[in-house]
Amino acid sequence: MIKILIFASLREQLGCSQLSLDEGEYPSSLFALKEKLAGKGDQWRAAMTSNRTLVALNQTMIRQDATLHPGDEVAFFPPVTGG
Amino acid sequence: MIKILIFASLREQLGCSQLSLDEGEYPSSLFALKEKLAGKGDQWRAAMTSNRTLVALNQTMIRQDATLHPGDEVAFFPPVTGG
Amino acid sequence: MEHRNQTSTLISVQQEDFDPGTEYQQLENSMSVGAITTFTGTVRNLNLGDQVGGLFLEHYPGMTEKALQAIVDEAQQRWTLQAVRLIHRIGQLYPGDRIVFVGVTSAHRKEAFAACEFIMDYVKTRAPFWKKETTPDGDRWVDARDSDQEAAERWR
Amino acid sequence: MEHRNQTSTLISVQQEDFDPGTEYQQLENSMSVGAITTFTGTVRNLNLGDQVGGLFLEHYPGMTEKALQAIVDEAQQRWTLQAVRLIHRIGQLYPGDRIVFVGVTSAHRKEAFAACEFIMDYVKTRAPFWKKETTPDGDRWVDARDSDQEAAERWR
Repeated sequence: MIKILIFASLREQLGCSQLSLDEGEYPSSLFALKEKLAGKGDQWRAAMTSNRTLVALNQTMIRQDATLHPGDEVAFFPPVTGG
Repeated sequence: MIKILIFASLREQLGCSQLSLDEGEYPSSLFALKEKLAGKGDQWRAAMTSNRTLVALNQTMIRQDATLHPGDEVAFFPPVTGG
Repeated sequence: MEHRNQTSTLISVQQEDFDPGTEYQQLENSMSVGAITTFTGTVRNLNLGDQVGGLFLEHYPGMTEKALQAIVDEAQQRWTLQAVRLIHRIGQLYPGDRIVFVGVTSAHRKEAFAACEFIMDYVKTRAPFWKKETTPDGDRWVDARDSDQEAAERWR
Repeated sequence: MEHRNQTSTLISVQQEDFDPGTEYQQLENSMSVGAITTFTGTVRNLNLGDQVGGLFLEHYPGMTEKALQAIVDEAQQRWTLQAVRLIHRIGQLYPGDRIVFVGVTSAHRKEAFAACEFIMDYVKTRAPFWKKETTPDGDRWVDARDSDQEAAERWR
């Protein structure tokens, strides 16, 4: 199983803050996961293809592709605005 | 009369912290004053010709020449080291 | 790098307010310093011309501390620092409230200034916090600023 | 420039110690801010490898305040600042003692950082203070550093 978290404006746009995908339900790579999620509808497609959407794998921001393993936590969020 | 002040290491080198020059004793310009003071001896010549020696006229640092007027305060000092 | 072991670091993500005077005192006590630089960010009541009534700071629990630690680690690799203190508040805040505090001590002022500004620039662009403002026209998410991105990029 | 009238400025040259926490509080109270940057310089006990037992800060009374005011004025012309606080101590100081404090508040952090560092760089090169150190080998005047000159020159 992998856990997917969504934050801030992206969470509101997608109407979803968290979802889990069981073994077999998620692809082997991060980029493939984005493609899969993009298939969930127009809003999801916009979010997953936007170059503004940031990705964190296991709580570290990542830009390149990566292999997914059971227990991974993937997060999607808009540009940060703290400080 | 003009007042001449000397600070820090320069004061110690010259063995002088302050001197006054009466009307007629001082020339009409700052650069001429430096030349006059340089004539007071080797230490004074070294101090007045060194490009490390800073000059303030009436409590404002100055690099160019200036006309001297009665009541002026001229200060000579080494590079500052506060802060 | 040996100096990294000597650096005292404290990072907090908290809803509670903090006292900059106390934080300052602890920085000063932490070691025999030379230069102490602090930055405090507070909620302004005007943003892009609208009156801001309040601010909600959402964050990504778990990643937040990790991201802040990575930023402080990088600062310690770049400069020789004695102590670093970083506090970031979360939750509901109001105009005038403190949001963030960065304190850095170093033997030299140039390093203290650079590290403090670097940490702020990276917090602004790499730590998972999001501001939602309350305005007379309703709530709105604060947009990320290009100027923050540019500020962060000059450290590369 | 209209904003200059709104800037609150306080400059002190004094033998007495100061409390950075109190100074910080007054900066924060001074106006509705956004960014507060402070710098505090303290006496290090090592300079160029020798143990420093103490430090005497000579200054040029009369010119000192004028020079500091000119530095703060220039900072206010360059950046939009809300408040500036500058304290410089004189006389006999010991390792760990505070020497100088600069506090700047502004709506934006970039301006607060720049103005604070600018003021320090200019104090280091344009304000008439001279340090004489006490070391095991006797007293000696501290030499001006090229790095301070270079730091000041980058603001031209």
